[in-house]
Amino acid sequence: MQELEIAKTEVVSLLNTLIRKYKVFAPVEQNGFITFQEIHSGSEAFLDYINSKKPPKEIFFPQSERLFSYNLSKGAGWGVEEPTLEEKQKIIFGIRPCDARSLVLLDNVFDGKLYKDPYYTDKRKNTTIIAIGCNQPGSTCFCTSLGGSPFSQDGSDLLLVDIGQKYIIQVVTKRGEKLAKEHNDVKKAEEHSLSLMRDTMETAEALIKSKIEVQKVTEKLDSMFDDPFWDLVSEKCLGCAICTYLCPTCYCFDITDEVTGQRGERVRTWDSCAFPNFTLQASGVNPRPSSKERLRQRIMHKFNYFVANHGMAACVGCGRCIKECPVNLDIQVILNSILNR
Amino acid sequence: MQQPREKAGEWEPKIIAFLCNWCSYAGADLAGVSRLQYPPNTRIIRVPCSGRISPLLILRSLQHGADGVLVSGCHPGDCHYISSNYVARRKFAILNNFLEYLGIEKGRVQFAWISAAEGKKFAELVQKVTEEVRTLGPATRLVRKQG
Amino acid sequence: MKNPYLPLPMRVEKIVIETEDKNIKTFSVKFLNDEDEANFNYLPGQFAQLSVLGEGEAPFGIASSPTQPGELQFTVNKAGVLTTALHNLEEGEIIGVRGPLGNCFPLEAFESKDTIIIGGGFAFTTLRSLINYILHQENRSRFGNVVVIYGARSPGLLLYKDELEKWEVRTDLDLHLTVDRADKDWQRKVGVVPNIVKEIAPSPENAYAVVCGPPLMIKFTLPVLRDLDFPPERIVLSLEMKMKCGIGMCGRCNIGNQYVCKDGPIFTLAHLNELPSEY
Amino acid sequence: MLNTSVAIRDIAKKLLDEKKVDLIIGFEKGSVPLRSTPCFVRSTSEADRLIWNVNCENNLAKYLPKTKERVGIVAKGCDVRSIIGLIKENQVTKEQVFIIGIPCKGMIDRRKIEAKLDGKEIIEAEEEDDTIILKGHNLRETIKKEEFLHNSCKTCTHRNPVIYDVLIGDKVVEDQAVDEYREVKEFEAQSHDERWQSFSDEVSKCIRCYACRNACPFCYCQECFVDSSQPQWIGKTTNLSNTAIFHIVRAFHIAGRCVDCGACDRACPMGIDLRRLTKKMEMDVKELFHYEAGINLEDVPPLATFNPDDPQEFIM
Repeated sequence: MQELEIAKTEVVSLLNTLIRKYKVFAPVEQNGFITFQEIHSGSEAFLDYINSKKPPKEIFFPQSERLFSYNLSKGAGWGVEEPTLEEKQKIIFGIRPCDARSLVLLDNVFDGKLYKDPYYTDKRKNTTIIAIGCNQPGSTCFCTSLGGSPFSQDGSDLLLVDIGQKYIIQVVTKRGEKLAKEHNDVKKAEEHSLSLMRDTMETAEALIKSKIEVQKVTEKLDSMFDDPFWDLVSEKCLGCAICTYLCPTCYCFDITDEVTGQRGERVRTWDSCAFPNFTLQASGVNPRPSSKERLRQRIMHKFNYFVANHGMAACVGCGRCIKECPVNLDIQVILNSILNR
Repeated sequence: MQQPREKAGEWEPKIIAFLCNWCSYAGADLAGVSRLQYPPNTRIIRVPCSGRISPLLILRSLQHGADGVLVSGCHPGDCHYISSNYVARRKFAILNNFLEYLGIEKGRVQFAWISAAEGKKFAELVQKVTEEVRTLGPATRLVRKQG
Repeated sequence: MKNPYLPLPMRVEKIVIETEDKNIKTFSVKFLNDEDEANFNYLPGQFAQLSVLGEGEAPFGIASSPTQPGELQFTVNKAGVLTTALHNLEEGEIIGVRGPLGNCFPLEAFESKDTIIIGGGFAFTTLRSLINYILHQENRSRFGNVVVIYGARSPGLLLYKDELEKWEVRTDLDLHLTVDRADKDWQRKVGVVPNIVKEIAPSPENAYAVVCGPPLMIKFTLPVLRDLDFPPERIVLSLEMKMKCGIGMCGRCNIGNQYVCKDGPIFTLAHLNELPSEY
Repeated sequence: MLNTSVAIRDIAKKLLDEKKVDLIIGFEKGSVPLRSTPCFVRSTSEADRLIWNVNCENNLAKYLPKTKERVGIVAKGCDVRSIIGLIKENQVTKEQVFIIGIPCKGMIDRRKIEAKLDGKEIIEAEEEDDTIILKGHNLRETIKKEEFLHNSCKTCTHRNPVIYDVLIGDKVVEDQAVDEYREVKEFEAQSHDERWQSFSDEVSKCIRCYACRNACPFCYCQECFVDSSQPQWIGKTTNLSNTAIFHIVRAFHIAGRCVDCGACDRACPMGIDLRRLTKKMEMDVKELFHYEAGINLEDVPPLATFNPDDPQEFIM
């Protein structure tokens, strides 16, 4: 692996150079929390943060996205207008390793063997991911239980490690290397910096106290579908979509038509297994009629079905659902209770 | 109903009027039968009673491009369903205040009582509402734009 | 790369009201572009997403058979937003089609076997496709005996009546029609489908059973087949779920780790027995 | 607080023992600092999980509609007002509910605390009389509870349960001086354009997760208007028109019913100022129809009735 370094004082100017050539997304502070947005100046980036409120998945899989539009006027014929997908090359700067990893999980779904989702894959293809490792993981982080770590390189093209005055740049992919080499401020890492990096990484990893044996959870779930456990654990669930909408790996969506005057569009919008309408059929039948079945689906999907289909759990341990649940229905608590059954 | 004349580039307000079947719609009918002149900008939707008007109908009209909404029912005490317009009046009071509170321009949504005998009042009302909405200009708030 | 979300335009050529309650119509549709038609290769059991622009999209089993080229047929029960929009269509109007989607009946496995086809109500659509496929002169010799048991609540609710009459007189097909409630002209069987299956008692030997119908019919037919010694590996079902994308992405139609739109809609009972009972 | 917890456990055990209720809904310790979490207790052996502290912010009345069981419910002033509303709306019967009332001095808003900490995370929080001691990495701070109350608690005028079957602890002094509609009036004083701008800024944060709706004890409709497909009232996208109408109608639907428990406001992950909407509804209902929700079991809900002399200056 190749390691480079850049002085922190040069980061803003690095971003400014990148902005000239690419569409650059970075964490910015807005309304009192962090979101990923396109920045137009390097100084807008806010890198001293635990994690963003909304996961950066929305850059690839926006909450509302037009699939195509059409004209309903008489005489317009089959007025379907295909969207143009080509986009300017993008960079996401400062994403957390867990969120970068979530993209690898999403690729399994949207870039499948049989079908490819052109809207997602196009954006993915055109985007370089520059992650920053977590020197100070959050109190609800449990990435190490899911095969990740505060410095996981999965899904990143470059991974930055904060060593005080500088960032070490770990080169993960060819694409990352090419980008890094474009810039004069990026130098080969000094041996002293590398030793600092190793210390930093070790200290940070030790800060994550929670360790859940997720593989065992997966095995246990094999025989837990009809367990009364689900009645108990779902009792306090409000059935809102916070946990799924703020999850970097949840990808369920709805497709609807929205019409204004004679113009219409088919749009894809985030949807959630927490909602009754998600599975309600036109006949009135609903295979998941209550919060019990719906919560079970969320957990089963993440920790059992997805593992069966793609060889990994659909969770990266970012802790957003834990932080934001209005009734403190904590996924770590759920997983531990599963292990204890 | 006669379509509003839209000359090239000239904006004409579109107004949705929800009229109750028993009084206000008959009032509009009387205005027509009496050959009273009033602006052709209103599209009338007949409803059984002003009590049937849900705020959703009003908001949806604005979402889909109405520049103004007029809601009219029987005068208090004259409701065909005895007291529905009284109950509706409470809803309208709350809604009227609330829309204004949120910054929807005063006059976009208006309420009236028109009896079956008040053809003249109806014509004057439509005149007045049309002019007020015209002064406000095209609605932009709550209008759904694609994109 | 082909965009799997884009519907292809088709013209509604013919609309047939199937049932006396007028709630079920069959739409014959033709591709506007020859190229689209050439690319649309399907087999019985598969489905497609039908679009009415401005209203949305919904999945329907393909009721025609690939042995009848030139058009597709869909039989639609009026229930929700999209089906109502379809029912309001007139001949000559354009709709969108996306597909073919999902898997087909295990036709290769059916070869040189007897096929017992059991259907109820308006779920008969893809079974009809299967029957027409097997009966086609180029295919018939590859399959063994075909027994069809088809029931509806009343005679007026049976689909494809003209076709049923033709099938009845054929010698290479054993057709049993039944209704829950007969009218005065009804000459055939009376009784719910599971009871008729019991009465006819098809032999499980070298045979597959294909079951498609309302949940209650399936619930009571499966034990009958089990009593007749049909092994779960040779009982084939077609499932329905709410679907949106049809390509295994939108996440709502799963039964366990299987997506009905992509891995189904056709499953053997043996396979379903391994999955959670959430359907 | 410990005494209150013990008293709740005792009464819970007694009620379950005597088979007066099937279920106790209360709070237990949460999994993260400054959180308590709803807790469902059906046997006396589980009753020791029950606790009481300044983090018991959820409105447990949410769990009452459609319940078949006889429920003992731990309820603050605002929760009791919600229960009254639900009884009036026939979502639960008075006989079915045993109210364990708790006078409340306000619940803590952890987001306000977090905002003060400059990104530092709280690993541990200890409650002590009127203060909370916060501990974390590079963090040790003592804060005053009253400075970090939820907004709805700061303007609360019914801290004491207005009805109850048992009251735990002494009644607290009600704040008579507070002007609970100050913020509404300040907002009203702005121009139309400013108000619209500010309202659209707020609702454009919305991600349509419906946590505000689902946290509200009065949002129990079988089918919410946003979920209806025939007709589809508003679209599913997050465009401003859709989200604005969602929030207008949601607020309208709880006019005359909202007791300003603040559950919607607290549930919103995006920090939308939802009380700006609901508080206006509450104020207007009070001014126009002289009604305050959840104060007694007798008054008829204001939008289910009328007075021939109701104001109608706005009607032509």
